[in-house]
Amino acid sequence: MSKTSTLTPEELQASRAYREWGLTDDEYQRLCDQVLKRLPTHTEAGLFSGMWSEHCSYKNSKPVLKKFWTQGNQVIAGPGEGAGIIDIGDGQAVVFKAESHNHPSAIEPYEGAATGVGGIIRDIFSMGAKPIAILDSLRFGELTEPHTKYLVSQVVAGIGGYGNCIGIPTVGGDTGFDACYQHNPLVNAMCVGILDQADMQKGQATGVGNRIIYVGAKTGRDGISGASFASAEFSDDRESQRSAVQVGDPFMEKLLMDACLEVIHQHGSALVGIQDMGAAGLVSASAEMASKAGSGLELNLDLVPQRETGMSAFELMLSESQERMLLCVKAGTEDEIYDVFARYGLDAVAIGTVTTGHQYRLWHHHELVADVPVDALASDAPVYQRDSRQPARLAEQNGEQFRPVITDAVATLKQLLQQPTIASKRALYQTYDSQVQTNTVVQPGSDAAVIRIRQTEKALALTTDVNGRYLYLNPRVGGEMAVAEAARNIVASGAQPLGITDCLNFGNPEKPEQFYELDEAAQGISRACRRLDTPVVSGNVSLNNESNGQAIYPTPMIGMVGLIRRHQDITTQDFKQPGDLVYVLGATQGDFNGSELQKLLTGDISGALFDFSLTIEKQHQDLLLTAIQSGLVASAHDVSEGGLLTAIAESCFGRGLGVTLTSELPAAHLFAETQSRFVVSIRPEHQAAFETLVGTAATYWGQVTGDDQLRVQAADQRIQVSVREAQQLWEEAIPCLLKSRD
Amino acid sequence: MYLVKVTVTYKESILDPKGEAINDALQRLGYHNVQSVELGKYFELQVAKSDRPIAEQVNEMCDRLLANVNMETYHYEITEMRTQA
Amino acid sequence: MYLVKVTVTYKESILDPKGEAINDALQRLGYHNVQSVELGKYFELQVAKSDRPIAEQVNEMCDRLLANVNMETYHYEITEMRTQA
Amino acid sequence: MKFAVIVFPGSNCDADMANALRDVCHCAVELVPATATTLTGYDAVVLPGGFSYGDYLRSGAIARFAPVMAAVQAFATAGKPVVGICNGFQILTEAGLLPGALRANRSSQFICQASRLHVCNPHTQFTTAYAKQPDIQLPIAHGEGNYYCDAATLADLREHQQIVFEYVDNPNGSVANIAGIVNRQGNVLGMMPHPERAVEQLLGSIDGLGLFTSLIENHREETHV
Ligand SMILES: Nc1ncnc2c1ncn2[C@@H]1O[C@H](COP(=O)(O)OP(=O)(O)O)[C@@H](O)[C@H]1O
Ligand SMILES: [Mg+2]
Repeated sequence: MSKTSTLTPEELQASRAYREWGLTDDEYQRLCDQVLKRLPTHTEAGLFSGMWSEHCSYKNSKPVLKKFWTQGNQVIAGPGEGAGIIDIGDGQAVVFKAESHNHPSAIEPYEGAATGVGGIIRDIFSMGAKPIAILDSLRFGELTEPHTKYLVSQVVAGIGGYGNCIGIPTVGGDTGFDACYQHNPLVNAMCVGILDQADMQKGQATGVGNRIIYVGAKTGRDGISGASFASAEFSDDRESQRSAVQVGDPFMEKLLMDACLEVIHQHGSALVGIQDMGAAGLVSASAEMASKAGSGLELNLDLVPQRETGMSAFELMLSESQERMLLCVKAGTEDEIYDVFARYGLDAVAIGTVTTGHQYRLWHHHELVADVPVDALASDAPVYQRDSRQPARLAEQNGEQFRPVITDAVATLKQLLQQPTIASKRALYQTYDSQVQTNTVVQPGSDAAVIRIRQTEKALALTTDVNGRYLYLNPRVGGEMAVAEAARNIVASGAQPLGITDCLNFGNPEKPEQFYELDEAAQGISRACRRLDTPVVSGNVSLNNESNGQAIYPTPMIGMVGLIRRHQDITTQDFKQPGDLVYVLGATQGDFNGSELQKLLTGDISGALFDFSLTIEKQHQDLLLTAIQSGLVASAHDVSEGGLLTAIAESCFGRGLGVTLTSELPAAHLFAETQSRFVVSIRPEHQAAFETLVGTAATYWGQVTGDDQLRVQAADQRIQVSVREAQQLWEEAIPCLLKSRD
Repeated sequence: MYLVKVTVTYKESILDPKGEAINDALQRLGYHNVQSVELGKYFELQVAKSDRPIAEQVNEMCDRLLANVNMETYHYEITEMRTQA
Repeated sequence: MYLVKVTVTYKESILDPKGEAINDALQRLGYHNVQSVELGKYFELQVAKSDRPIAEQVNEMCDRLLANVNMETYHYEITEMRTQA
Repeated sequence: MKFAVIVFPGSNCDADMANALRDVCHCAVELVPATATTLTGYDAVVLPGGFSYGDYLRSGAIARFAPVMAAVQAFATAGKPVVGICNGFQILTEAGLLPGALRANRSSQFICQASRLHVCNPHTQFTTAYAKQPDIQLPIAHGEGNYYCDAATLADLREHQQIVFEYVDNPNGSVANIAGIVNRQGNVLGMMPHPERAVEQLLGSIDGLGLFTSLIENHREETHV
């Protein structure tokens, strides 16, 4: 057994080893002067380095997150809890949250993605909810790069590997490709659960004498913060043999999930609180549980189940080993709880006790290694108001829109359909079990996934969206558009938008230009959320997505949930039968900056983002939802990347139907990315009712046909293409790129 | 032509849930003298001679693709095969 | 104590899709002299001495659990380990 | 008719199967843990899909040694119906209750999609309802569904009409497009596609119902003779 060396408080102060754990000199000083009023021990400084990290404390993003719209009658629990909770009637609630695992996935894409999924699932069932769906939002570099191909296949395999095994369907997501993500892939996972409100859990440790029980996987040296891991202070001589990479164990998590839900449902009188161990592991979970309850806490680290020998208190407390939970149970009920976990073959051990007062005390090898005020850990982290400066590229924008010249619209359409960001993602989502639990009404491939709620007529619509290019050109308006696009997908599926979660993927907030993007985007998101009545109920921040000083596009992924009142309202994007009438809801302008077409034709995006009106957005969404709820709509599809012609083609693909349409727009405008638009088809008998309802907001374009041709007579040219051929190009683009050898 | 046998295993301190599950199963089958099980990958490659030293190439292939050096270590064994007509 | 290293691979007549996928990836990375790749499993077991001959036990564990003899073959190597104090 | 759905640690289609049998087919169903040692009182046993013991070695390899498997073996030997779906099929082959083995898919990836099937033997107790409509569509969702057997076994399967379901567009590389087989006696069925996912129109298909109605109908006739 190797002996782990521990620094004395004075040695720590002199060597400034805390820097390697992520604590700045100022933060260390604050800890000494204001929080403890003495020098911290090695272990104590370690605890604070974890708890004061951005991931746990949001010290850089808190001022930004405060701006979010979080209100609404439907909200039961907003940001601050493990996951957001929204009322869906009948005593039920939907619980959801998203989480990023960008950095781990860049290093080890399979396990990084897998453990990202595992982590977000624990957030959901720790609230007492049964997880019913997973979504994944992914961004990679250009798919022509060999390394991107490797990352895509490994990340997708990791997500599927975890979700498929644990038995939660992965039902949707979004996938985009741009050079800025080459070294910083984004891997965001969202989990959605259903809860009977009576079973709602709070991660609290109340009641002096109550016991803290550790359950699940043993603790190893996994994921101890990269920087701290490299430091020699607490390591033995076999450093190079070690690694901080976490490996997921979905089988363990399945048992853990089932056992925890059984405790919640059947031993509710014994259970006081339950919390997952995520970032900053045991210290974060236990300190938060105590701090929320205003309690003190004492843990004996010798009792923590350990996978490795010779672990220090620092390592035990900060390990991010996966598949672990912390419970607080009433004194005397331990055996009842142990019995449940034993049936699932899981470790469950009482490692501590709720105490009087507000101190957080850790014992290790019969020594008191930490004795700090619990609130200092959980709530007294520093908060930084970072400087903000508009990036030069935004200040220099002129108002001109890119003017594409389209001589052969069919050729352009075919090229666009093969752009990886637009092309079918079937090759990816087909490797996810999207049907397990047998509630998936709409599988991946339509605008939003739809999951029915058993024993009711209700269903949930789920989506993730964001277009980083728009934010790059205008972070505030791009932020508004991200929320609006998500809502458009929800509404097109027949659902009333309920609320959002987010992952704020940005660059280094200490750079004023990067902070500006974050701050602006948050304001845009907030404004759209307020206008569309979709409060932010949970989320996650991932900063420092940069390499070689180059940040990713600002990419705040929006995960949205909507409620469908009755099964008959469920709507998909596919045209349904020949003879149906096709309408375009929303006007089209020459909006090309940041569009897929601009990137295709110029190789990049540039210029000022086009205009956007939340008022019009809301109007159009309300109109469409009313039309759907009135039974007037056969299909609805929102218009996004690639514009109208792409959307129309996608609506043809589902059932291999054609269309014959006439438009007053010039062909180029058929690729414009003006917001707030839908392609809608209706049965002919609903024409009068539909036109009366939508008025001038929608224009009639033509009819669905039974043949294989997509025909559009535009103002300046005739467009005709075989649906089958177009579909083949669209479906084979990503598999071809993944397989190609150059 | 070379026959290259590569084994890839997790570095120490990395969780090996599969190895543990297999060990558990062996215990249930009564093999109580099994103390630990690690599960790794095994590759058998046939590689034609080229200008490059074979060991150098194998090392590179392991580093780039066959193993993830952030979490795995590898060992290999190269034998020259008699070429068939 | 014994250190037992077991490799399990598909029988020769059986197609190994994962091996082919890795071969494809190696080709994409430019290793055109790689002729074939087979992917198998590698087990490293530590087994304490018992009354039974170790080879007999390893054979049995492979037949029953570690390999599916309908489609896989196995090889193993047993070395005695010096026990630490 | 009373069904036992076996729950192995890591099974994840057990509830789906129970829902299909109970809510849609109105049968009695009990979830039976893998630690059970007897299956008396049940008329049929189902081994559901999922990832038993994580499928961390080969799918089904560890589950086959679960305590309940001795009872499943006895149940099958007694001639009573045993159905293995997906992971259940893998377990049945590992246990030797069905011939052959299931390898990684040809694409070496997990595949979740609708797959068209041909019911090649509508005379088993599991498939009589398909006699008039032998072309059906059922979801598949597996990473190791690529059926393998040697030539002699294949000849044997053919000779005794043991091949029950065939893929129309072989999605995973299975020998002879095999999607499901029965044992020689015809009372043990294993199949990769998921009939329990195709019993409600709302979810897209009811082609899986035939399997359950066949079993229920044939059981009723047998007990009434
Ligand atoms: N990574 C992914 N995982 C699961 N489903 C995905 C993924 N990427 C895309 N999809 C699915 O593919 C379909 C098209 O995606 P997308 O182009 O983002 O649609 P939209 O533009 O309507 O939001 C959707 O059903 C979406 O859920
Ligand atoms: Mg859409």
